[in-house]
Amino acid sequence: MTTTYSGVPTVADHRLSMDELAAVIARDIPAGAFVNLGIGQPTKIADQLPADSGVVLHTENGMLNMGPRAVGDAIDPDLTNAGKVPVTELPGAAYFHHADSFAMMRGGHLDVCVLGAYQVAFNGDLANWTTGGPDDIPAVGGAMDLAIGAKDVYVMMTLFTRSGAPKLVPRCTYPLTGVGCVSRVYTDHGVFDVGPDGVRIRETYGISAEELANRCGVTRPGPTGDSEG
Amino acid sequence: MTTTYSGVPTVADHRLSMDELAAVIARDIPAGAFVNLGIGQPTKIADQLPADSGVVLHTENGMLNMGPRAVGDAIDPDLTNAGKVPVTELPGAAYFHHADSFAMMRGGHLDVCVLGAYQVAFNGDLANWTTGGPDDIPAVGGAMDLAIGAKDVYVMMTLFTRSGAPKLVPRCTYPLTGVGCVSRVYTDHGVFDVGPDGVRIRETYGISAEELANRCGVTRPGPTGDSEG
Amino acid sequence: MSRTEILESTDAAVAGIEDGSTVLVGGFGLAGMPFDLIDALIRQGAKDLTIVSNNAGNGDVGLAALLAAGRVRKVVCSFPRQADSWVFDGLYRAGKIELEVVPQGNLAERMRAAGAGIGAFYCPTAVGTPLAEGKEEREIDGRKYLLEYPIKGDYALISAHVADAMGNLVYRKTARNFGPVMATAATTTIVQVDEIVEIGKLDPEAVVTPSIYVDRVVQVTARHYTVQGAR
Amino acid sequence: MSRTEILESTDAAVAGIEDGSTVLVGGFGLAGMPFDLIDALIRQGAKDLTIVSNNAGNGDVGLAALLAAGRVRKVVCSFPRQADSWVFDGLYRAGKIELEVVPQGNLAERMRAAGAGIGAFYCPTAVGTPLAEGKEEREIDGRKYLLEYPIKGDYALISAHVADAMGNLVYRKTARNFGPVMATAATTTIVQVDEIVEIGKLDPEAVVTPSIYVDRVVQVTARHYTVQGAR
Repeated sequence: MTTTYSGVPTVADHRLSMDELAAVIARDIPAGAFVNLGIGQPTKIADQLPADSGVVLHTENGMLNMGPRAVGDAIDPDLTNAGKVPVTELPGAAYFHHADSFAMMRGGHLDVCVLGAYQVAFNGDLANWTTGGPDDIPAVGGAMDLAIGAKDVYVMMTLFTRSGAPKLVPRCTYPLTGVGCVSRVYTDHGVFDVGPDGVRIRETYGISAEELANRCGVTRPGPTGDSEG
Repeated sequence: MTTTYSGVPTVADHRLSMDELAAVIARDIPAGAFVNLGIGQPTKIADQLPADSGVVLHTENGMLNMGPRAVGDAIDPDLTNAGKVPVTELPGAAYFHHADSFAMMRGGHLDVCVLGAYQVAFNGDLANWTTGGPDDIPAVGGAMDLAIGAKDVYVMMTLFTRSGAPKLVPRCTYPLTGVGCVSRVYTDHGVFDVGPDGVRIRETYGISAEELANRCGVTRPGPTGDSEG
Repeated sequence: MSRTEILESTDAAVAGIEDGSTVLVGGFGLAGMPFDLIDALIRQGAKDLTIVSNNAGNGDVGLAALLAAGRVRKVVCSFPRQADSWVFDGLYRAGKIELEVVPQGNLAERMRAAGAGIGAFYCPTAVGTPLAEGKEEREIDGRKYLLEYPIKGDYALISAHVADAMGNLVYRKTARNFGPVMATAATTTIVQVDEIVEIGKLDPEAVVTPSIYVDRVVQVTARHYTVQGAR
Repeated sequence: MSRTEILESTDAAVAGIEDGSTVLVGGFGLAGMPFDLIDALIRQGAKDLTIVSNNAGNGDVGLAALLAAGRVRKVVCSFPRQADSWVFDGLYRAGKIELEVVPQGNLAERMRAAGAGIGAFYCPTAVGTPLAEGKEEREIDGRKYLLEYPIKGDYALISAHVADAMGNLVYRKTARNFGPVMATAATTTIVQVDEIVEIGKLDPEAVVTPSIYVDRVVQVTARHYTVQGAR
């Protein structure tokens, strides 16, 4: 497995907040893309998209061109996102039923989805649905469908657990959501490409690429900037 | 295979025309049924349904509650039946696409469909899509889907070919459309139940049940009215 | 015979649901949940039910109330655990309810298959995960798939926005969710609607669930809940 | 990136279709057939095409004209033989065109599978018939099924009634037929419409094909044909 991190820019002098990270991801989503932002943290990305991006948001519960969160009188119990949060409708929206919504997803028509994760492996394996603990009630929702459905699956997460263990790992220890499905991992400390060719650090925040690589246990690069890890 | 034809009423003093036969079938379709009438002769049944039957017609090209044939200014090239004949729309109609239309059919939601046939076997096998001849261009359309889809599949046909050979046969010689799928055969000479229990003559037109049985090669009944055939 | 019945009460609408039935229950969280039919089902008393629904109840209303009443033997769903799923959580941790977790898209597609007469289908979701256990795997054109079987209901309880007197249905916004799929997958589909209109008042181009899938319809007064309770 | 292009001409709309492409062509007989796109494809010149369509052309217009121009290597369809299919009949009898006959529901469902990411599905249609030859058979719950694979197109040429400027589509009556399914099953979906309206003018509840499935749209002047010719 090859790891590349020479010449990687450190583009911020501090670890990014989740709002700042959302802005980074928003910057990387191509104009006009069809995008699913899952639930939780990634939904913040919607607020960071430029007004003229033309990005169309899909929500698994049957809608394209979902608008921002609804507030006040705009709250309609019949209109929510996948996290059951009241949202709004943009002009050009379309509603469809659940089988059609997941056909759209599974059929590879979404350009990007962004998911949270417990762990991502260097090869792109994703674990984000259950810790597998004895007291954990397993709940998968649409995570497995999204993981294998979108053309590009991005993960947005903090890089380390509260106890300091990296969540970008050589091999997931939590139960998998999907195999080799993630292509990019956005974290508070930096952005990584992952997949069959291994990990590549794209940019870092408040930390050097070398230190980041060390903390995640990715192998040091050789003189060419590449190494087998 | 059991054949029953004792005590069968001869309910007409003549062989029925196709219009008369359409009226017989219309009589047997339960009120409120969802019905597909295929193409050709069976479409005549629509004209014979009582106005208050509540029967809803399905056409495979994506419509429920199809109305009668369109004439004059009512002809709309965007509104045809399965035979590409311009038709009309009744109040309460619904349009849907082809995958949904055949899901409805294949899923067993139609109560009755009525098809034409080249041959029907005593066990309910159906042959109605190709003669298999060297110059025949095979064309199946929705026939195989309908044959296995509706709860009850009726056939409407003349009982004999122009050369006098019965089309209700011990075993189809033409290529099959479906296996054991037909439950009833309406013909100009009489009506037959067919299926795993064999042939039972229900009523005849201008001919005795015994003579009809003989002409179709179904075995004579024993003293009980049943026999192994 | 297949004509849709328009009923005067939710009690009449749920009459005859047998103990041990598999009941498909619409809704994604609270949106589209058939609250009034579920309340009627609680009064009706059928027990030992298998419930197929996206979630396993929210707060103390709807599906959560049915669970709390002890009528449900098993839940087949994609996402039982939510901030407000305390009823289910308690039953599950006490070992009083069985759970089958199905990825959300498979839940929808397996019910579609039931309605569409598909015997089984090869689906890429969940390959290589714990939810693949016991499923047949096959590689097709270089990609791995799992064989998934239909989920058929004895009954579906769903909520729609407007029905015409034939039983054609339209929905409202994301409350559509599982309703149209469940309507096709159940032997008997029971629908609560906000309004019943005359035949001919719905646009035939915009009907989402054709009447052929609808067995019983009852009009109710719209009630909406949020996670926090009635509003 | 995936944004729908609104094009000024049918020639621009069909630009880039390569020789040897598989092209899904909408329409059931003449209803819903994208006449103008097919005429443009004839001008464009792509040859050695595989055409997937319900029929194999009617009269001398549309698909029949494409066949007559000698651009089609193979037709995958359910019902080639019709009263007015003389162009196909002649080519077929002369051994100049290949034919694969697929039951109509399988044609639709196989394209749906391509669009929905289903690897294959077990279908009861055609069991025990000559069209079962070479197909894997399996018994599930006492019923026999055949394994059917997706049909994917490089391009889809379809006709819809109205598009909004994002590419959302609505259709008209039974001209809807294969359009919505083909739109999901092709890498590039090209649509001719009678009218393009502003974003926001289509009812989101009534959109049949969401814009995500639509790559190119061109407005044309409505032309209709009957079996007997232009009208």
